[in-house]
Amino acid sequence: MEYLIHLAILFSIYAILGVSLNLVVGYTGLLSVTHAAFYGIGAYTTAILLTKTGVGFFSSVILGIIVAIALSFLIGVVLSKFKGDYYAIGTFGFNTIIFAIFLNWQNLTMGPFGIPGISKPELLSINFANNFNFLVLALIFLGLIYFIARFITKSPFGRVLKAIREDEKAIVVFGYNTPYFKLAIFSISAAMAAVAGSLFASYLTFIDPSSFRLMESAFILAIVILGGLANLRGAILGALFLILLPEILRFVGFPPDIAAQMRQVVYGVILILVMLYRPQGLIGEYKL
Amino acid sequence: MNKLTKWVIGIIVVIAVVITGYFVSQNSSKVSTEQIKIGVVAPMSGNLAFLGEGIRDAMLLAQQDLGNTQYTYELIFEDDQLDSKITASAVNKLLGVNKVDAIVSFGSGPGNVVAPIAEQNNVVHLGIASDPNVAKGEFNFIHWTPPAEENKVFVEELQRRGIKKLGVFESNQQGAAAVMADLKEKLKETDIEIVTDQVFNVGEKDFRSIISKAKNSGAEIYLLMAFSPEVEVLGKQIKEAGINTPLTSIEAFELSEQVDLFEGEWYVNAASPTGDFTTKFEAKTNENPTLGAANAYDIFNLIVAATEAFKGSTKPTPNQIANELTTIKDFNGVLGNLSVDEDGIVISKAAIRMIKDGKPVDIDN
Amino acid sequence: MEIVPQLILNSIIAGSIYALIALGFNFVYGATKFFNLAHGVMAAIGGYAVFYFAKTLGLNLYFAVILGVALAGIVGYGLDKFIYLPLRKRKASNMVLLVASLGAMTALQAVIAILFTSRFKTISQNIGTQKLFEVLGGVITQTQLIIILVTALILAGLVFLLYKTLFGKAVRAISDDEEVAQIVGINTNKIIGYVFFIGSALAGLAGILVGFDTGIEPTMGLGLLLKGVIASVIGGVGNIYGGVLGAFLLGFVENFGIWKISGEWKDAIAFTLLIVFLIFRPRGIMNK
Amino acid sequence: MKILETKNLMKRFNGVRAIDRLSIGIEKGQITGIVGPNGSGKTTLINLLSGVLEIDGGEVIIDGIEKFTRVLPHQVSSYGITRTFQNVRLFEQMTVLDNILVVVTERNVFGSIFEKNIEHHHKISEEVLQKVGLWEKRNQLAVNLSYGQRKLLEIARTLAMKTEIYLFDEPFAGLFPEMRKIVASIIRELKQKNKTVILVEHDIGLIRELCDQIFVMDEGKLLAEGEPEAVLKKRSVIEAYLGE
Repeated sequence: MEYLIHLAILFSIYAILGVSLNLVVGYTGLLSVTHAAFYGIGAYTTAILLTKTGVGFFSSVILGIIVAIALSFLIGVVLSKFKGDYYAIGTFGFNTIIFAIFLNWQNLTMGPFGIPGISKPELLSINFANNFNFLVLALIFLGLIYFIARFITKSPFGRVLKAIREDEKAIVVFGYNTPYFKLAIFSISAAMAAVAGSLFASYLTFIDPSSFRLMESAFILAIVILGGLANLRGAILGALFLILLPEILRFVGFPPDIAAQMRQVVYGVILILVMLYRPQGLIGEYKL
Repeated sequence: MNKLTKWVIGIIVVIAVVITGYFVSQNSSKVSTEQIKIGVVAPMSGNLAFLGEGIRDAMLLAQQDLGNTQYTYELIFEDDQLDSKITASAVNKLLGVNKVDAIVSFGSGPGNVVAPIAEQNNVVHLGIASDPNVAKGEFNFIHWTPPAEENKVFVEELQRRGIKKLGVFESNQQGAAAVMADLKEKLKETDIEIVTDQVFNVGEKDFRSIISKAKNSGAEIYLLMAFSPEVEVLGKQIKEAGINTPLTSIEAFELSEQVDLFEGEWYVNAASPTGDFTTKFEAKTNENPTLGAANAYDIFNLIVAATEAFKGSTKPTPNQIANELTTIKDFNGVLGNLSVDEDGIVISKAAIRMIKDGKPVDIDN
Repeated sequence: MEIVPQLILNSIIAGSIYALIALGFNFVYGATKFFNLAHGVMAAIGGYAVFYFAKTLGLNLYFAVILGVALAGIVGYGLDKFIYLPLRKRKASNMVLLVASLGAMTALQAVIAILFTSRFKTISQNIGTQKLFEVLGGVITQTQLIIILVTALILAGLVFLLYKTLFGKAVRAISDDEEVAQIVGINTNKIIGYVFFIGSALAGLAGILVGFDTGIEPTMGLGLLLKGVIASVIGGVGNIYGGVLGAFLLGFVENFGIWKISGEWKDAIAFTLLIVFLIFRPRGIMNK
Repeated sequence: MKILETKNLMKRFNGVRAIDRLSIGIEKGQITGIVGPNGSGKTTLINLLSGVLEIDGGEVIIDGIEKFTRVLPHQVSSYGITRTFQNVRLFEQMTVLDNILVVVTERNVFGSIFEKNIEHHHKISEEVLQKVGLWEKRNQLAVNLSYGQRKLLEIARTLAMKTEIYLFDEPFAGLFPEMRKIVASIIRELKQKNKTVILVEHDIGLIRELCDQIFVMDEGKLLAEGEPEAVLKKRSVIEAYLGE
């Protein structure tokens, strides 16, 4: 049971990341591959505050959100100038730069050592070291973020985002200053990713830069694309599928010495098959 | 999105969850009384897969060499790609499904992830890692020659050879950074000065420019603080830059595949692993031992030793094994004689060695 | 400061390796307009093919290199035939092709690791005892000299192919506008298949030469590809000369950058340069 | 009173003068036709007036006071201008209703997240969709509509914005007769509401039937202007049409 609870916690953290990235990739049509950087910002803000200062978990989450919004604002302003594929490559760049900062700004982030000993959240004497309680907390956060995302996508703001995805030049003529909208959704999704980072740091009690690489952003992107673009439930389904799949494959009896590599082959082939036969993802609405 | 696809997707989700549940329940074996299960978490895929494979082969080798023991020892390997979230999943799977009695992890990062989980679940955890923080807690141990030990021997050797100017190439990877931090402290008390300190990323293959930076630093010897494959590429490019200043390292030369690159160079090694471990490992895998392979072999035997100490009808509880581990002194391991100190660090002596016509050899100075 | 000549030499060596990748990448991007992440793995395929033919089977080195380059080309051609072509037929967007190429990269890398283990291997027989040459105050090995010459040769070859042959005219037509090329009667899918063959073969050759210079490992592709993409974007995507120019600029900025700052910031420097170009000159140096 | 005037309007595409010192005046509350052979700059003019293209020279004056030489595309609708496109540009993978709602809501981020008068927006949308007969298809995706329906949806989108000036770029192209009647009646209705319509059209019959004023353009220059009957008789206009 302990194992399933652990998987459920990982699932809810990556569902938050999937839902938040879906707002940018699925609804606004911007291929951002830097989500793991904001995921890392949230994790490191919480880790540094919880280990070095007396700040509590929940206030560290809020501070993480603020730092993520500030940074995403700067990056968003620069990114809004890039068009099409260049947007994606620009995000490759920002993810690499932020990862280099995590790795080399030793006196802040302790560099390659990572930060151990991150305490668990404290709230009216609930023992969050017990994974089940932590799972409930994670699911509450997921529910909250899902509700906010749903509110946004159902609002006129969400409609404008979809219009930007469909035909940005046209919606501009009808009076929408689209860079503001793209910047707003970019920052909102960054803030949500920071929350996921804070949860991850406090759950694992140890983080190091290797969890926030470029390939992690590609993994979150795969969740959104596999699950379904412009469909929040799709992002959740994608997270469920991509967290469970490697675990199920642990039980599939590949011969031991090539078991791990075979899983990578299966993972790659699944990505290709989904793109070939179901490009809008499992329950996606928008064809990529 | 018609009704049909919604139903189809719903069914797929249910099936996926059911499969996981089925696999989990079907495999979670009952706790057996005379079988000790050792779960090993190591990188088996990704670019450091060869290290995980070395750990696995070393432990399988140790299992083979096991004489007759009261309990049987089963090994279960799980891949974690040195990625924290997968390490956590692998450990929870080993605990929840396989009900392992002991966990072995590789690397300081994964070690720090496993330690709190092992402590919470009262399961013995031995990390092949240099970060002492991994050994915090009653159930956690690490088996890596502590940086202080290695640096003590290294500084003595520098002073013996009258070297005043040291050049350093260091990878910003956990193990290397831990050793360097400690070395810089030690050198403060000596008159040895680090004249150039070049840092590079793991996976770097083009060191030419940082070599040019260090070239005229006047260093009498260069310390290559990195592991394979970076250390071989670095050594090759230093020679290609026309530099023939002596090179040294801490442990890296022993594990290198192109040992003749470092012909005639002395270096510090964890301990002088007994000759036959290397030959046995090469016989089994026709590859030379990788980083941490000797440590893994020792760890398997340490667990066996701690468990066999209990002659009771049922196997000892993890607490008993943990306490027994702390009492181990002068255990004759592959990495020389090992003893476990009170905060769970397996101390093994460090030794100066040299590469002589392609073979690591002891220098008895 | 006699370090500068060596730095210039290092920059030229690094520049020519990036140029090799950028040439192949630009050639394919020019015709297909999508970022093929699997392009990097072709380098690993080339390297490992030579390792297998030369070291394991002991064939003559030059013959092994030709086989390696051909094999990389065939795999590239196969990828296009079975994955990208069906997707292009269905008018799939660049994002779909990008994710499919991510899947292909992950799967191919794992297959190589299964066949050859993921250990770092060298192809060259004479390790460390290469002939050294004194050039303008710096030191360069025989392999590195060959790399620079091969880069120049391939550039000339591609320019000849593109501007002097019928096939080249067809490729340029497709680069301008694929629909128009079809209307004019060019069998674009066949031509693009050949473009993939040549582009992947070039990547294979790059992998082989890097293998001789330092060594090969299954995951060598992604690192090389990212630098190749940066070089192409800086120089002007789809422009053959641009790719080479961008590669050398990247080589110089990186090497002189780490001279001034320090080694571990190399990737961050490369991507900062990219982002500066994306802001001020997204079309790259060469493109009008 | 001229609601919209251009003075020496200039637009160059790498050397070629698409719009060449064009000065025209559009009367408020009238239907003005823009006619001319293909490539005479009609669509370019519409793109300049709606901010899709930047103005290279000259200026545009709204209501005799507002002057804009370099306007940002998203500010154009604040001058009370809306338009349709020569080849229909709808938000394909959004529903018909959403295609209308999206142009009706507040223009700033905060306003659009916390929308206040939702019923009002829905009422307008229903009203315009009823007018073009697409209300039953409101939940269908725009991409699945027929060609004619897509044209009507685009026109409905402009009506929903309730602006002053409407730029229609060949709204009748490819429509069946009964759809042409609907569009013609919509344009007449706009005129009754004293709205200004600028109509780019080829069909001379429609021009005669609908327009109060027409401007004939050729190679970016103004060839002739005035009542449709008088202008269409002029030799120069006929020659331009038949091509020398």
